[in-house]
Amino acid sequence: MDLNILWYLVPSVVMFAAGVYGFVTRKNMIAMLVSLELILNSADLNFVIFNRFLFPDSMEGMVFSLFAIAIAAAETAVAIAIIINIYRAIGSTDIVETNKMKH
Amino acid sequence: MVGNIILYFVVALAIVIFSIMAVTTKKILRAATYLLFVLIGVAIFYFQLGYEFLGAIQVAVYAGGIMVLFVFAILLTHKPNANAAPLGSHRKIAGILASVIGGGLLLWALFTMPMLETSEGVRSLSDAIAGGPDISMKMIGRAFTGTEKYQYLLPFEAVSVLLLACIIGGVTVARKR
Amino acid sequence: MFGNILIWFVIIPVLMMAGLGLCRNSSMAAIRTVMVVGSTILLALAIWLCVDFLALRAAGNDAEMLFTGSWMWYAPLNIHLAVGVDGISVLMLMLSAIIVFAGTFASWKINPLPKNFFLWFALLSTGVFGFFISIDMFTMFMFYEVALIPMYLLIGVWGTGRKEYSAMKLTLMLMGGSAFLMLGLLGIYWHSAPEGGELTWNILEIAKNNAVDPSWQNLLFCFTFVGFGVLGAMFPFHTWSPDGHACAPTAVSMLHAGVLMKLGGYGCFRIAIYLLPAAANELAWIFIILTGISVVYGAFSACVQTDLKYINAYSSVSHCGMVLFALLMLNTTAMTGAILQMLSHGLMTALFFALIGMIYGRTHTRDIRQMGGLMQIMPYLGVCYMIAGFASLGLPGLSGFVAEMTIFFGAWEDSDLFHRVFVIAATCSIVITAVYILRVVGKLLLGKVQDEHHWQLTDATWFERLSTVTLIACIAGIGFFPNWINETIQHSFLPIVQAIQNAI
Amino acid sequence: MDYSQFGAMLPELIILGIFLIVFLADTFSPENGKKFLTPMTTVLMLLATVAIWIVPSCGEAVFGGMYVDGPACKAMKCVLNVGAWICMLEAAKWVESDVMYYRKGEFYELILVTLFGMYLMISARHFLLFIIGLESASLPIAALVAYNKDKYESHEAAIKYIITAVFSSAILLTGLSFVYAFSGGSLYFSDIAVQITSGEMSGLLIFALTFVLAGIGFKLSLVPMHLWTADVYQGAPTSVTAYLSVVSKGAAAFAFFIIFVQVFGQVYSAAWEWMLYAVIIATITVGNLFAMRQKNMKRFMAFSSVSQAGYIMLGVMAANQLGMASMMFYILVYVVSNLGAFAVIQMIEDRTGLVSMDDYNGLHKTNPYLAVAMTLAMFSLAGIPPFAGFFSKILIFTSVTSHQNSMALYMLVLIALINTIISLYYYLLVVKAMWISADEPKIGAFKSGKCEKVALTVCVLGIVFLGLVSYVYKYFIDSVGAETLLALN
Amino acid sequence: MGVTLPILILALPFFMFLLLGIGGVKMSRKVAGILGILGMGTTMTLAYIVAFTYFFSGDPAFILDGVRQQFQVFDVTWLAFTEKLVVKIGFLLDPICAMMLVVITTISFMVHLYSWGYMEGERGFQRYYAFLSLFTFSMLGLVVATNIFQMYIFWELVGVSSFLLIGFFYRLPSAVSASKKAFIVTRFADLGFLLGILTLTYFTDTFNFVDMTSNPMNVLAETGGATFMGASVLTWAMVLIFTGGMGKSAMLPLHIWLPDAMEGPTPVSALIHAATMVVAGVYLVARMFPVYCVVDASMTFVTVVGAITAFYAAVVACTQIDIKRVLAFSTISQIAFMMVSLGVASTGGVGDGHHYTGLGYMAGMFHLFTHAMFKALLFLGAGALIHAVHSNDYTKMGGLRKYMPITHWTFLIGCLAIAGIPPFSGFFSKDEMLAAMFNNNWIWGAWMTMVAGLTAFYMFRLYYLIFWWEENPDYAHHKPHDAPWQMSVPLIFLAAVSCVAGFIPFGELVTWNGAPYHIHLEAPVACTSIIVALAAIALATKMYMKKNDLPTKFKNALPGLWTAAHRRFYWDEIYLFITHKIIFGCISKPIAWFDRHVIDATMDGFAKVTQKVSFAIRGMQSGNVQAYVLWYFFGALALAFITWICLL
Repeated sequence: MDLNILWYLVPSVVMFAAGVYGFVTRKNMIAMLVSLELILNSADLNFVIFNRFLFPDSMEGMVFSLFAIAIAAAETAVAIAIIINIYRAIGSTDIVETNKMKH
Repeated sequence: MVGNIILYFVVALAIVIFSIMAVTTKKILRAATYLLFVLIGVAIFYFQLGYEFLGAIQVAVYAGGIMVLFVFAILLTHKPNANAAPLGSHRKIAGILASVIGGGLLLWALFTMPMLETSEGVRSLSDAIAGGPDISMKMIGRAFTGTEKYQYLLPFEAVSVLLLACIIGGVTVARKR
Repeated sequence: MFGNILIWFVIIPVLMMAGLGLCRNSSMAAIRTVMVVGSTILLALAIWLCVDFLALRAAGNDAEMLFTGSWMWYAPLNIHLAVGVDGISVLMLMLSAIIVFAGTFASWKINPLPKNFFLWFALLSTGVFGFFISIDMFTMFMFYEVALIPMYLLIGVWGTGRKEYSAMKLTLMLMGGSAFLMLGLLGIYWHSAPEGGELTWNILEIAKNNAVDPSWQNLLFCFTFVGFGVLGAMFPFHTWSPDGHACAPTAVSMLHAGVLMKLGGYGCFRIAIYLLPAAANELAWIFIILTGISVVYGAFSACVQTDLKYINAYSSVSHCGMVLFALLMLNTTAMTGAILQMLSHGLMTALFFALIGMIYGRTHTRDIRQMGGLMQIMPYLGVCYMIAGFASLGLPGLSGFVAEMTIFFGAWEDSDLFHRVFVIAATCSIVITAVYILRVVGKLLLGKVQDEHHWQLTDATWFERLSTVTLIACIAGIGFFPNWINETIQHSFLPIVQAIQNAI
Repeated sequence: MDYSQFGAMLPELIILGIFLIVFLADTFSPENGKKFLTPMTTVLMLLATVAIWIVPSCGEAVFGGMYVDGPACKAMKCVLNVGAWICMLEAAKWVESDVMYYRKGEFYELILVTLFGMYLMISARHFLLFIIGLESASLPIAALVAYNKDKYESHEAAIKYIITAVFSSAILLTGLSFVYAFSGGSLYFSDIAVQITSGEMSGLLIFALTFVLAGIGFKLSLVPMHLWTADVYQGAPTSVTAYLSVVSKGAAAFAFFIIFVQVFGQVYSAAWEWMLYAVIIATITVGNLFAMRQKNMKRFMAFSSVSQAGYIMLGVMAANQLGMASMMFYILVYVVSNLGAFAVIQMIEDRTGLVSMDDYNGLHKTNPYLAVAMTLAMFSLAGIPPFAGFFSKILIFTSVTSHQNSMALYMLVLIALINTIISLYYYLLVVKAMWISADEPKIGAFKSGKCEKVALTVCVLGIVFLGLVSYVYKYFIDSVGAETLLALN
Repeated sequence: MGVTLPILILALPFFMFLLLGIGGVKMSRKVAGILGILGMGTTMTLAYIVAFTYFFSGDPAFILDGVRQQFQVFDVTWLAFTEKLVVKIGFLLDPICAMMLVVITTISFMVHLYSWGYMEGERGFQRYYAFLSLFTFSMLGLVVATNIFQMYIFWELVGVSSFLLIGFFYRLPSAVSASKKAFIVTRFADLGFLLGILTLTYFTDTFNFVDMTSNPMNVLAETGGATFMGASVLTWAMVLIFTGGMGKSAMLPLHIWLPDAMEGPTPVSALIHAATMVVAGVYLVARMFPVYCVVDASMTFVTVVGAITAFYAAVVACTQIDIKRVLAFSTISQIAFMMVSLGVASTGGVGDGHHYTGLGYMAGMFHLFTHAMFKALLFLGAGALIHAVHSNDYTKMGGLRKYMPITHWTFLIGCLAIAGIPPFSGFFSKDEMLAAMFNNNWIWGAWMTMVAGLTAFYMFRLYYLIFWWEENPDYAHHKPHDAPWQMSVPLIFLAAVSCVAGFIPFGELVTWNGAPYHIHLEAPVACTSIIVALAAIALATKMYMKKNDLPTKFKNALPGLWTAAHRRFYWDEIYLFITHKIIFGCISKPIAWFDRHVIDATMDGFAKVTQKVSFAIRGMQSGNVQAYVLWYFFGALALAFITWICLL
């Protein structure tokens, strides 16, 4: 028994699934962002896993992950700025508060 | 070898458990903390897979940078032990369905992926690490400053513009006037 | 390009629009001047074209289309601005010019926004003229749609009654038809070069190569025929017609019933039948059933209507059904009759609607139960109405008779029972037509004056007289001397009938 | 280390240059001396458009094949640049308003950065560069959406936008990670195109494509990834909405085409053809069905743009040179038509704060020119000749039907065509409100500003002449010709 | 003969129509009247010249070896349906045409003249003359037709002229409805005519009469023995064509319009509904006679229809109160007489040398001629009466012989002529007809003799009720007097003609094949008919000469029959039922309803369903961004699923 690609993919998928669950069920916007990080990490991990197991002689996946981390940081920053902004405006970071526009 | 396996199980278990806890806990600060554990777990995986630089970045940027951002945000917008309760059961069921179906399908897809038919696809971690060169900082440095194929100067510059834009955007949004 | 006479049929309305654009909104005189000058030039141009065309034909020029010209437009798709006319197009242009001319006078006192009204009116004419001069499917379709859309505003803004509903319904249904049509045209284009030649939108070239893959013809035929059939008020896609006509202002009803509905019939043979002859032979029966129903159904429906415009709208359904019906007989005589019927129906319906507009403008009602004995009050309009009525019910000496007879004799050439049954049904419509026309005439014009207030009404003014006299002269002209038109049309149908024959 | 390769990125450099000029000028000019910003930026943008158009592209892949700026890319960028320019013109009045006064520099900067991101999306031939472009094009927009600080809707719109955007980028990254598994170790488009062939289909590839489609489809507001659209369009400042609806969408469409046709073209019929059928039909239909009920003009335009996205996608369905060129043409026409409509909406909203369709009743009495412009825009969007929208629609249908033996594609076009009837219905509702409704007009007569006039004039000219002048389409066809072949080989 | 005169004969009335129709508004009545009369007079003169030239010039074009020829003066193309089926407008001169020219122009002229007096003071006097000219033009065009389609064209035109003239008093609702009825019923009949033409010419490939009638066996051959529902196609065609004739000539069951048509001015009734237009059906059968001859069944049909109609109309005429209606039914009956005469003429086949072949034809034409004269006379007389007492009912008359001597005497002559009393013209023609019938089959002879008796009875009933019986007390207030000269002159002229027309050697002039036919009185037939007629007159004298209660008793003895006859055997009610209840009620209304509530509702339904769906799916846009994400995610999964399904 040795560790192969599937071993690593399973936690990644679990992170993805948990992230999706959290993203759609958490009321708090920041909690949603937390869930989002799980999904992003799952994707990053996938890149790395595939890089290592399938294409070990190149490092495209790893580089991609690196950039993805930077992008994730940027996303988070902007999102948090907006959340803070909303908090200032309506005094809440509850996602259900923001459903005035519909239909 | 065995150490690797044991490490894998520990980390994988931690990732799974803390992922789930991060999205189910009622306290938002806790959720952030669990997320931190997951991120560290992932970083350990990176180390295990032989991407030390990436692991380090993961710890530095994520665990160091993003988590701090989260904590600040949480503290700015909540009392520390504010409630982060999920929604009513409808949404919960929908969420569970989404995650289970989505995760299940993805697992199915991954377990049936065609690469598993090839010898490369099923090689072990040690073979895989042995199959590729050691990723040295020099290689990474060259890759980030080169303009040839498999070199990433352009994305590197581009992402700087992105970050600058996000700074401007974030500032514009967040500042009062 | 500008040396081609046909192009000017499009340029002049565009210039009219430009001229109107320069007019001030309040300056009725300027607006009228532009319209009258423009429409007169168009009429003169049409007459000139007609004379020139006949002269060329007489000189032995037997080309399928004359005055052809072709200018590359969208080169990658081989789209040309291709123009050319055969006898039928010439007559259609003539018809359009006449009705535009008459329509201008019929809307002499249009209110409100006269400038905008005439702008859209001119755009509508652009589309109509452009359609008839085109021999490129793309430009043809473009002009077709150009002609359709101004209807919405013309009815919506200047109409009466449930105008918003009717305008919307009319526009949407016609656009629905053109949706099918467009797909049909695209299909024809992409199948126009089966052996790897150059794809073309040019009708003549497609027809010459007899190109369209037979396995696709049936589908495309259905698309194109239904597409044009909607505009031709084919059962069961005719319901836009009564509402639309009822609510439209006078000139728009005239132009719409008079010319626009002809676009449907024209397209049916020029594209659906000509380019897809095998399918036409094979599928004609389906549409014969539908159009046969149209003919009788429209006539019966007209019998019990009480609104003048509804009567004429249903009558149009019947008559236009006859056009399509005749086209589907796929022989020269009947198809010639169809064109004659188009001309005849165009003129006489335009006359009808003009008169109804004039009557409505005076009495402010179109309900025949509220009117009566108008012949005593406005004899001129009454007589014109009767003439229109007689033309509609096929009185010899007026155009309707010529058209219907040609259709019947042509349709009778197919001797199987199916055709016979439907032809007999169609001929029955002439009796029903008489019933509803006389019903209207009896209630509206004859008998006692229903409403005492009507005694104060006046007879037609000079511009109304000009408008009606033009139309009546044409109706009688065709009725008296049909043969030159008939020969012109028959000659134009030769290649089309040849294509049909070859495809059997 | 051939840094001269940056010279090949002329359009990006130009935009970055403008960005820098604006940035510096904004930062170092005194607070009350920023009047020159708007004229400067708009003039620079116009010059940039001309420059991008005139200067020939090198057409070669640089950075090891990571970046290409061929004629087609150049044409696309021109289209986007024109769109952005018109957006800026339309925004000029709003930017000068009190709320905006201290933030107008940032407004232009953010717009320029997103434009830069879109250029990268189009020119990227490597997924990394592409994703960076995508994020540059979408994240700053979130900030722009949140610009109207004193309006609650703006906040709500911003959070909805950013939440959906980050989720979709996460999904896109996941999808790309799966693509990577198939890529043979390289994320260069040309390498992937060779690796992914129709030989064998697997669940993972399907997921990869689905997630990539979903990720990009979010920017295009394809159904079911479209739900943010209406709320965001409604809540965002109108200029931003306009920008989102045309430029952002246009860039995404181009990127979509490049990725799906040039990268995954080999598995067209095997993997994503049916997916796209479903998406296109759903997009057109759902967009239409929602649009027909809307009363808020911006929301209305949002759903209309959802539906339009479906038509744009038909170009991808065609998946050939015609499709690409038709799509480009469609987007250009869509740019002028939609921006024409938004110009009117924005002007009215600026002056009166009214955005409901009912408020437009009788507009022709007080503002006839605006009513005419709006009518033309609506006709063009509905595809009525002789306006440009007709040509763009028919050309895109032509491109789809070029697969002349595919009955399925013909039926797809039929569905699209039938949907045009619904769309005609709701576009006519606007026309009806302006021209037919007998109500007393709520909107008083007002004068429009210079920039707005220019914008509206450009849009109207575009609406009227783009279709009639076949040169534009020919230009697109020619520019696509070479590149499509290049990439697919 | 040049073409000038024939063309003028047609063109002049048409020109008068245009002149009076368009310019009439600007003319005074007098000018219009004089113009009309002058125009008609000229036309009459021209027609006389043409007819006399034809009959008596001896030109070989007209008569060759003693056989009168058919001569196409001109024949110009009007409309070419196909290469062979070409509609031409021409002028065919042959015996019946020449005779009709004389009849039409004479009566028309008389009516023009008469109307000057009769219509004086009516509104639309100019219009009236215009319509008369139009009618004359149409009728002339009909009789000179060289081909069946030309005939059809003018057939329609006379129909519309008739419509216009019946509805001349268009302010009266009854006139309007009568004119509508006339037009629609004849139009319906014309549908048959049209179908007949279609069927016939489909085989013959020509419209031309001469082509068809000169070789009728060819026509039969060209149909190739095609049959439809048991009868040969040619039979169908000829019966359908005859349908047109039934409509115009008011044969059962298409007769109902004619009595109502009496709403028109009386001179119009004289011209159109007595003398000329209504005999168009007879003329049509005569025109196509050789072709009818080759299909016995169609001839039998003509005979049967004629016989039934003759009897029916005669019976109804006995019970009518309105004097014009009596005359109308009398007209129907007399035309039916001609039909029967034509119908029996052929039996025995063509060319087998049967003696009587052709007699019926000649007699029918002869009767057409004489009938035109005396029936016009009677109508004009009736007009004079109406003019005098301002009523159509004989109940308002009685004892008028003292007040209106000219009318009385001329009317009496007319009655005697129609009753078949020698030496008045009716006797001669009727005698020939009866002879033809007896020779064909004694049943027809007996039957028609009985009808002749009825004719004599009701005519004298009318005569006595008007001129004898009992004076109307109203005369005290309003003394009736004879008509002015414009009206009297035509009466006297026509009376004179009725007296002498019988002596015209008609057989020398008009026969079916142009060869002269020598008339000789059939003594037994003549005696029988005279006896029957005299007996009927005697009975009428007994019942109606002096006021007595015999009529009432008679009426009470047979109440059902009398009422039924008085109500014209309920034909009008049947028609009303068919038109209003069935066509309007059961077809038109449901169709109109169907159109609005099914077809249109379906179209609206599409819109409504779209609206409904639009409303129903609005929950998708719930406003909650997490729901959006869920849609997003499930949508992506669904897309993957769709692809997977499609790839399976």
